Amino acid sequence: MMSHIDEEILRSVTTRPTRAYRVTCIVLALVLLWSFVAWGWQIRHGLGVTGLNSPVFWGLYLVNFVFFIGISHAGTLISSILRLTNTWWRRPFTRLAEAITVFSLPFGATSVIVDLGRPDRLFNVLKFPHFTSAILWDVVCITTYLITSCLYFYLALVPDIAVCRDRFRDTNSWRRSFYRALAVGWTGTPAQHRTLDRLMTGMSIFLFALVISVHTNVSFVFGMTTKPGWHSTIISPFFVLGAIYSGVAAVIVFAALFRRLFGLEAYLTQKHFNSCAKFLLALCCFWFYAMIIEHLYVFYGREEAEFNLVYNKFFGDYAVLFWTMFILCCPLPFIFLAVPRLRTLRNLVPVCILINIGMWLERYSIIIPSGAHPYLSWGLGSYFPSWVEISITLGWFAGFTLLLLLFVRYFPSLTIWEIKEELGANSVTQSGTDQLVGLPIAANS
Amino acid sequence: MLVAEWTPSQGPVDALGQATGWRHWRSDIAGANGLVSFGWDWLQAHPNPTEAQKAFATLRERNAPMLFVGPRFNPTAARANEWIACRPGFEPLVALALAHLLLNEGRIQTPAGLESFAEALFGLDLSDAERQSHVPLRRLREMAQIVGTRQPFLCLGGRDRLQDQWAVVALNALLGNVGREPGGLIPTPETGLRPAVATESRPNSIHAEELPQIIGEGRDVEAIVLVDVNPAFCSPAPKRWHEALRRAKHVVCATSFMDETAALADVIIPLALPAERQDAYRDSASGQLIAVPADDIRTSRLSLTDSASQGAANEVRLKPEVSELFEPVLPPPQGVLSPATLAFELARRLDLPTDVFPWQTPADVARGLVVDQPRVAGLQIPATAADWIPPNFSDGEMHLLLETPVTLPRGQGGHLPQLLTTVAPHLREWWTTWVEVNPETARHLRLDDRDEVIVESTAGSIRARVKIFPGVPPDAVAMALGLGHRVGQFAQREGGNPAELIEWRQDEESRVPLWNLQKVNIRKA
Amino acid sequence: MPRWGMVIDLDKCSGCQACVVACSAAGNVPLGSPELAAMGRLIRWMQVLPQVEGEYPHLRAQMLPIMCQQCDKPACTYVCPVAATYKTQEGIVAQIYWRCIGCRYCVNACPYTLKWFNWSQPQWPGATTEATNPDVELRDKGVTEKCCLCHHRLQWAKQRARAEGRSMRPDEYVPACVEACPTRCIVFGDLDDPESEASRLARSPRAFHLLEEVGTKPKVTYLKPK
Amino acid sequence: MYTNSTHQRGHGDGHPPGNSGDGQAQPLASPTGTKPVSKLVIGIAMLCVVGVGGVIAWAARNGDVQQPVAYNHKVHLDAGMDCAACHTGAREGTHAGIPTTDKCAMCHRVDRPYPKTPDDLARYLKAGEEIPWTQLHRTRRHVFFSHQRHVTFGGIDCAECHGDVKQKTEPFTRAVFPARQAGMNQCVACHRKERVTTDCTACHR
Repeated sequence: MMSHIDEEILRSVTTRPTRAYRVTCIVLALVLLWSFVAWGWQIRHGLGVTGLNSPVFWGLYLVNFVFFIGISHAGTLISSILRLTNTWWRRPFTRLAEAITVFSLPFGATSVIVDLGRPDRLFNVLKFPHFTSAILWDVVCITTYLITSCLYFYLALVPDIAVCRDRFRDTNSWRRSFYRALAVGWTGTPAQHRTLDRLMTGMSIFLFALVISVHTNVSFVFGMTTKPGWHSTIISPFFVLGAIYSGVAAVIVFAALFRRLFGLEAYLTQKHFNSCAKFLLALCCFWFYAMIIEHLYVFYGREEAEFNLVYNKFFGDYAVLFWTMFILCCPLPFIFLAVPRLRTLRNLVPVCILINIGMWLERYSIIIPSGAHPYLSWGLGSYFPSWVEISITLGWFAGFTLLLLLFVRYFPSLTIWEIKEELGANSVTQSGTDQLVGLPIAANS
Repeated sequence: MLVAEWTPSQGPVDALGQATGWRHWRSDIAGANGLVSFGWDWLQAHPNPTEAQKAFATLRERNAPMLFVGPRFNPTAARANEWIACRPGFEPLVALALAHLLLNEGRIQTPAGLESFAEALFGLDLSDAERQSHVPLRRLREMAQIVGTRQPFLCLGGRDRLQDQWAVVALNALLGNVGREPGGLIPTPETGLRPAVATESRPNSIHAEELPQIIGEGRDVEAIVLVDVNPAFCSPAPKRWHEALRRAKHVVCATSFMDETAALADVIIPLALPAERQDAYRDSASGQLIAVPADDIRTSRLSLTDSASQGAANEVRLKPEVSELFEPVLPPPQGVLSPATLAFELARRLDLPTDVFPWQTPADVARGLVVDQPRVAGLQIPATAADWIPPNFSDGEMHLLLETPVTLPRGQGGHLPQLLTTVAPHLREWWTTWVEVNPETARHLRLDDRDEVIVESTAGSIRARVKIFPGVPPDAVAMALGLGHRVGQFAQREGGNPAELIEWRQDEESRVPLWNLQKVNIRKA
Repeated sequence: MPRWGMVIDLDKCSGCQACVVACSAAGNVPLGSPELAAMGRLIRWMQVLPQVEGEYPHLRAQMLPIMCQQCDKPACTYVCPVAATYKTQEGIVAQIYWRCIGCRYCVNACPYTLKWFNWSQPQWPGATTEATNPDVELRDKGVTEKCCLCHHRLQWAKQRARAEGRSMRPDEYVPACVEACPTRCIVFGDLDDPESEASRLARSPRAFHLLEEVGTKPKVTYLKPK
Repeated sequence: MYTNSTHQRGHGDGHPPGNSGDGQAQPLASPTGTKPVSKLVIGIAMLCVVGVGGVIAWAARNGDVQQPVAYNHKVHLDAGMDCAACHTGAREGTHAGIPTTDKCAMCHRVDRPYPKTPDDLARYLKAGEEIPWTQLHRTRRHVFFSHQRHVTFGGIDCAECHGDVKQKTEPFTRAVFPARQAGMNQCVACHRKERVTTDCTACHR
């Protein structure tokens, strides 16, 4: 029985990719390539080719930075925290979640480098570090985060690579030695499993702390300035929350995608999605709560600069942006997530996509309006991204998706050994985990 | 023999000159205890800007009130303690009304020699003046209250029509400012580029703006030497000059950058910055140089490259027949030659009578400077000064109020980017020609900030960008003189030259060109 | 150790902009162009900011000369990841253009928005470079720049004094804007010396700072118009 | 760029990693012949070689220069001349300066046997032209270096930065001109040692 699980899950790896898949990959690769051209153009002519100006000093690049780092958190969160709490429905999601983390982080990090006026002097950050600067903390945090999550990702991958290795044992394709090398001689002995478990648990704890700190740091980049709209205490928890929110949504989208692509219905069941959706619902409510708090304070504070900014967001130049963002992030998802009848997989995917668009817009409406409305300003105060910024943004998203697609082509998209666990000890864990996660799951939903 | 003077606002005949017989005089702003300007944007248009700003500071230290009467909220009005808005062109009427009030309320006694004028002044109907000038009588009384209680209270006025000048001179005379030191109108020595006045010694002196006419009348001019002036750009209907300069035998142009006039010259001598003109650094009280023009290689290079970039050689462009004539006096590649010496030298070589040249020659300096004695006792203010006739404006819907930015004196300085960004201190308007429109008018014409518009007058039409500014009256638009060059690496911009909107009119008495009587229409481009 | 600062008397400022031009020349501030101005990318370390209120014919205006406020607690220096901007012992908030990586964090942190960024390579056409001040670097594209209180003049003053074997007199160091101001409405000096004119004026009841509430403790003090 | 080039050579030695990568790829090659991957690795390795070579060539490009006149410092200094006699700015100026031809002409006369005038110099003296010396080193434009501060105020001997000029018989070349090697680290080290200001604005403009 177990071996046929391998077969089914490995289908994406073993079968020749469809034409559609190959075309998509090529298109994405071209978009990514084009964005590199755009970046080259920017390096040659300076940031003048962007729409940035004084006082809107930060634009799309920073938005992407926050967004990508944001969705990277879902991965770690689902796979580490839910692993710690041993939530049963996490299992089919963990692999994708970790993959999203690992593949979105590089794009988040590079967004900042793209934003630099002098990328050639990037290493000054290491040569002359200045420890009071939140950017430096970011560099430290994000690198740590990248390394750890890569390691974590790999560890969880080892047993499955072993499966692939065994699968390709008798072919003489390059894959054989490739998997052999990566499987580091995993044979699945209980001893090995114990070591793996111990390692994973240890790292989970560490990563849990890291997730919080990383996005808190990202928020510091804004919060540590005196700018109206940025300089607030709630910005950090709000960022973390938003990050997880958008991340989980992203996981659902890709999970559904691959479920469809590689016919994994048996393992990614409605039930799993349902529970995940409920989790998302909770996050949605938290997000709404933070949202209200943030603006309520400003309204009662009546601090001039802050108030003008918020007024501008609500009724001024940014009203359309802001309210679109708000609707996409809260009321709309809430309806589809809260009403059981609407909480179907067909609805879930578009909703999650909309949530991610909304969250991207949220980053935008945090960064740009504040930039345009400083305490004192003698500049333009308006901003529209140039073709360079837009191409690079598209390229980064394309690159991220491309990496994911390539990944599932060579590695199992679900954590086989965990699936087996689940199937093995399904009935036992369920009732147990329910309390842990605190999300009541209708037995027959 | 011709004596040509270039000062856009001043003519060979001026009221105070006639009243006192002084050739040269100045208003001692710094010495005054209070100041009222009738339409003269003295903070910007003063021949010696540095001196003006210094005077401003001293007045402020002394808490001396500064009043400004004029239609537009210009920098002077903005920095004044009181801005009395009035109808364009009616400032002199306000001056007369003020004089009337001062006498009426017995704040001042009529000095000797002004009786007839005072008599005539009482004929002035205040309510009529109020109606015409749009200045409420209440404001006038407040002014009188301020003016009457301080001594000396200096009155400044633009050098427009002679009768306009008379109004201000008369008021000054009533307040006993004529010849009063400090804080009055004081005769000054004849220095470098001070305007010449028709006198016994110089009977038939003319205003430089008349040259094109004279040349047009077939009178042949040996040489025109233009030092740091740009008439082909910065004079009413500048096109007149293009023809004139073509006709003259030799045109020598000492300029700080390749401007419109230089483009028509046979010889171009690069100068340093306009700020280094001799008179700009001359203390007008003593006539002594405060600072010798800096021979700053870097700045002169800056101006040179501009001309160079326009295809002219750094040194000169020469007609073959005059080349050997001028060769020896050419400045060293990076040196700066004093305009006076240069012009004088050229005159000698062309064996022209040297007193053709309005500016002092080295000889004059050696001789020392002559000051005429003030003739205050015999001060004569004719009764006619009291009956002021409103000016007749050209046709058009809106008054055109010209600003003379301190950074672009006489249309110069347009070649320095830093100056181009500081043209309108009260607007933060930059680089290209703009036209200030009252918000109300803009709403009515459906104009928005930075809209491209066409401003047209009887003389011509130019393009400009709209700047909505509450400081101009609804029935007027304001423009800055000195923008809209057609040549010059930095100066050349789209947007026209407001001088082209001014038709060539001259006050037959004072012979000054009338800059401020132009009306224009404005429409979306 | 002196603490350099200045006092600007708004009552005496005539808005003539001499300081702006002097600053541009002394600091090699990029010339700019109408295109850049339209894009909101014009760099002027020193500006005279007009504040016009009211409707015709009842208007009020004030000229506010603004440049880097030279804060004692600068918001910009804390956030720089490479310490390219920092406060010298004499209180000058300096910027080392060669080290700046162009992250624009300091520019965002400055509550006065008085730091400037070179979006594209500054243009010095023809021999205009020869008209630049040899004591100040010509910035490249992609770095932040700001008013550094003409610190090169301080260096020269010190060197001159040293060459003559004496200690520097405070009046030997004068930034370009102060030197150029014809109305003398900008007074420059050592704020720690209670006798200096600057510190005396800074104690006047008319004194105030921009955005006092932000707590950056600027060393540029303004005097309210009388 | 001399330091640079050595640095690059370091890379050159370090380029075998390209090959080792190749080595790693070996097992991939199956009996049926080289697999695309190994081809790829070989390709990359070759690219590395070419790249490193290019960089070295570029670094070596601005190596040494041929001065128009073979100036001999030793002779002049042994004759008891002082550095500042020719480099007039060394004590009072920002730049030490290079002497003009008429400085040479003060002693060297084409028509006199002593002091002996080498032909290359004689040519310029006859023509009355300046000697087109090639500048070996220019301080980076963001650095303000004043000879006066160091020589007069700091009392630093020329040799400290310019090496033992007394022994130089040929003109300096880029390779051996000591001041070229000085980087900010040396500056700061010395400033620390001598307890003089290390404030950035003191040297950076």
